[in-house]
Amino acid sequence: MVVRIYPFIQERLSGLLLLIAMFIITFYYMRRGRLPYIRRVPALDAIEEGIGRATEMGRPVIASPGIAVSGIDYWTVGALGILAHVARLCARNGLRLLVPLGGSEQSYTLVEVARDLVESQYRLEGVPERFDINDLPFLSGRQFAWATGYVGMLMRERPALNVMVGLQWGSAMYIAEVSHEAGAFTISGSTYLSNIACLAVSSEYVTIGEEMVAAGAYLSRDPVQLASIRTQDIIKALMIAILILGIIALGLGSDIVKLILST
Amino acid sequence: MSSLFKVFANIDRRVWHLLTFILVGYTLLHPIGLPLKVSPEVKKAYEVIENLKPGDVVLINFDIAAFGWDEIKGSCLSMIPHIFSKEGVKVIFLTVQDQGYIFIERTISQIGKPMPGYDKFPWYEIQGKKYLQDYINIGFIPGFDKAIAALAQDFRGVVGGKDWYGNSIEEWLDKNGIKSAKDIDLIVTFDCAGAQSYFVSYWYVPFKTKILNAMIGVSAPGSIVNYNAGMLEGIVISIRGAAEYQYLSKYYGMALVSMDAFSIIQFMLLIAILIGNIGYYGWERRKEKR
Amino acid sequence: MSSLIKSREFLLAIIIAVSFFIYFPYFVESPKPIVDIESWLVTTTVVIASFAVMVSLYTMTRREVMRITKRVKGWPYSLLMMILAWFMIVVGVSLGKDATPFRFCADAFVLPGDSTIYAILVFYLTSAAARSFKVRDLESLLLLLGAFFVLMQQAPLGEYLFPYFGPIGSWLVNNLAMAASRVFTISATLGGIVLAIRLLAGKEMAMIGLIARREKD
Amino acid sequence: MDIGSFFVILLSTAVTFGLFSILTGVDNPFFAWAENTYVGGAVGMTIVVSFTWIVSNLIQKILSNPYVNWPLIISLILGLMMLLRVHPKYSYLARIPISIATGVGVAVSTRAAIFSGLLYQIRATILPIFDWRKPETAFTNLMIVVFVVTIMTFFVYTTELKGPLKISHRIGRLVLFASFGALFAQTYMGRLGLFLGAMETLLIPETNFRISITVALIMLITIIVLKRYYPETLNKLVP
Repeated sequence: MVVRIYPFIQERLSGLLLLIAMFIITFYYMRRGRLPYIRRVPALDAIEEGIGRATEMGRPVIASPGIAVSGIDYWTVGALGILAHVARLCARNGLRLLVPLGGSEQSYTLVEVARDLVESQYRLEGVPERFDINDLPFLSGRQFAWATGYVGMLMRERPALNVMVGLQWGSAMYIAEVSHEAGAFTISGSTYLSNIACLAVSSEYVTIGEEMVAAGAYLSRDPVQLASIRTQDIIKALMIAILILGIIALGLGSDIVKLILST
Repeated sequence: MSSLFKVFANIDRRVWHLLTFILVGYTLLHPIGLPLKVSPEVKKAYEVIENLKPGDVVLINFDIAAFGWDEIKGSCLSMIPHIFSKEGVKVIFLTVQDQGYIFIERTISQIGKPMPGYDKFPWYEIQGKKYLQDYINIGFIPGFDKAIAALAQDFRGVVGGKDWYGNSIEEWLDKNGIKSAKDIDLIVTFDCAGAQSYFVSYWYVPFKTKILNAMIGVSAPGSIVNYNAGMLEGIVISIRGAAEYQYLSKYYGMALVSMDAFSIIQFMLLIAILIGNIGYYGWERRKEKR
Repeated sequence: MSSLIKSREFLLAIIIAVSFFIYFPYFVESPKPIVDIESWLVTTTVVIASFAVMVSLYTMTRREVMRITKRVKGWPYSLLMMILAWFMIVVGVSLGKDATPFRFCADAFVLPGDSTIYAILVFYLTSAAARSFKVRDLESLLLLLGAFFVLMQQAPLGEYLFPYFGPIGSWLVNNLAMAASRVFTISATLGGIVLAIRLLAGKEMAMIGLIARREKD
Repeated sequence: MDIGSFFVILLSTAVTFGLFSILTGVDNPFFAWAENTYVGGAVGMTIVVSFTWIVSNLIQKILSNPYVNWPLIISLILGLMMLLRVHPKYSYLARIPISIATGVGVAVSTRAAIFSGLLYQIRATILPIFDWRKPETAFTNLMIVVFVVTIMTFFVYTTELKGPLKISHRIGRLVLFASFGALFAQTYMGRLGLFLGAMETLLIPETNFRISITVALIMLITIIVLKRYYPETLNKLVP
């Protein structure tokens, strides 16, 4: 058999190199384990505070992993990490957990994933009988019908904590405000900044940028997973360096850095 | 005095909700006619259409889905009649959204009337321009960005020989000398999902085709970037832009009327914020200090 | 066989294999079979989702029927929901999406809902702003100023009365907000790539949670 | 106006105001009615869409040419495995399609994001800041670069914030808040546009106006009366 080495597709080499570099750095730090320092993320720490509040008040918790508009993408997996954490705390504290699911035509697989995930958390905590699939309803594959069903649940069940993360679009603001009106402690996150700006005005805590995506590692408290977050900061420093280098080069009349980024 | 501050600090949100309803409803039914400044990008869009010459071919794309129709219809109902009022201009309707044809028909039925002797689509007459003589509707082409790219590559091939209703359009295209994408003189795209960026990459970049873009507020940032880079000839943003266009083209409509409500609600928001701050400093903060 | 499928390594192997066929043809010009597998995988996810919704329909119907038969508080609403949903399904499947009864239900019940929820946001944005735009510290002052200038630029009346605020507003939107969105995107993308790497290493919490269940059984 | 379109307008107005009735902050039968019809209708629509998709893009393709489209048969089997989710004993088989969907979803979303979310964003920030002929542009470009770099340091998690990094972090935070304000106002405008469009549909022409006013007043008065004088009845009427 003849092995042919095909040429790299134009304009994608820089991305491939970056991806490989990130793989190497991440695996390096994950093998070394344990970071000397990691900043607290208030929005994620607040989940336990909210659970405590719900336990005190004896009211349920509502959580959503988003509407997964483009299938199970990285936002959604990050959100599932948060959902798993919330489900575990709920199972441990004997709280009822409501999860409105659906919201887009690509979210159907997520519905089943989320149900499976919550159920397994209840099993792991040794209370499988407390899991009730009827508390994880499917509210159609249309964003606003889902949001309306969500709001209806907020109005009736009056949960003490509302964690809405993952892909949240325009409907997030609607849910967050009704949740505030219903007296729930709201922790939210979104995937684009204008939505975050609105959510910041109406929720108690918001997760910004990578906080939601890295939540799985952060909440696990597992040093190996936490170590992978280091990669993000290293690449950020690299990006700043490339940026400054590019600007200096541009000032000297050469757009070489821009060209390298486009190869 | 402190009781007033206390009232200010504790205004029920429902007061603002009711006020919004009443102010919007009233101003929509009884417009005041507040002044409106026309922005340069809308002025440019107007001039591009105003300067259309006989024989020019305009491609009108409807990237419109149900949720955005209410916001974009103001632009549709003023820019399209303006295009049709230009003598000798030929028009092709197109949509890249599966529901888009509903909105093409809705627009045509609002700005036109059935041709004598006909009572259903597509036989409508707009500003004296007749179907299959001055304009055609090729309807929905699936694939979104891929559709836009494919049209640029092989216009006649992708369009095929039939319009959306199954009438033959080969002859019309031949008569007007439309052989490929290069023969389109102007593209007007009404966007709910940012189709303009694909028209820029696949039409402006190779052929330097002029593109006008009207869009809903949510997709405005992308269009502004391309307008500033000179790749869009003019942009009409949301209801505000539609109102300015209606004012310029003199096809007065609801967008222009709703500008009063627009201004009033914005000032209501500012007043709400102001009152909230007065209440905060006069009452809540003192309470906190105590 | 069943213990193999239940094992974490097997599912991890699937994820790694699938990821390879998605990443590889994107970066490297690949022979046709690999490209075919890539597009087949993307189609398959849609197929999986389309079947998953049938499971959702089943569990939903079961839930609502239980509410109706047990006469739970508010059961007539469940009945209404089920009748409408199943009526639309039967009509839509048998007569197609363009049948008059289907279109009637869509126009009367679903499409108005879509535009209403967008419209309702204005109310909540107003009340949220009235509640939280209070100058407590430097951060909230900047928040308020940013909003003020942009509002002034966008309202026709504001632009007319205070023409000097307009350029500040558009400068803020085009530069400041743009820079912030840009960094937000960069930050989230970095997080996403590292998440993908964690997933491939079998360390992502969501996946661990999913699989742990069978290990305990 | 024919009777069909009259009923469409009447029902859609009722749904609209039923959904608006949540603005009263009271859970009421109108909202519950609108919510349940809306969700029910949306479920019906989404199921029909998925079903039609399966038939036209999967079943028909397989039946028309099974020898060419055989990979789709595997897709079909994977889809059917998903249905086993409801079976208590074999539900673990659904893990296979779930793993495929997760792998594809994460890989597809990250591979393009490396460029659109990372490299191209940096490329777009490399702007000329030493162009003295156009001081305004140079200043704007400089500010963009400063904003990007300072906000970038806001997102640092694994390094202790000390010295210049701390100052930069603080500036980044302030810049982020100012941009939140600007983006909030911009979003507000967009939503206001949609609201005005929706109000226009409700108020114009005359027939719609009459229907809207009647429906809105009936709902509002009923809610106020129920809430004030018959709270128990109201409680019974909602789920």
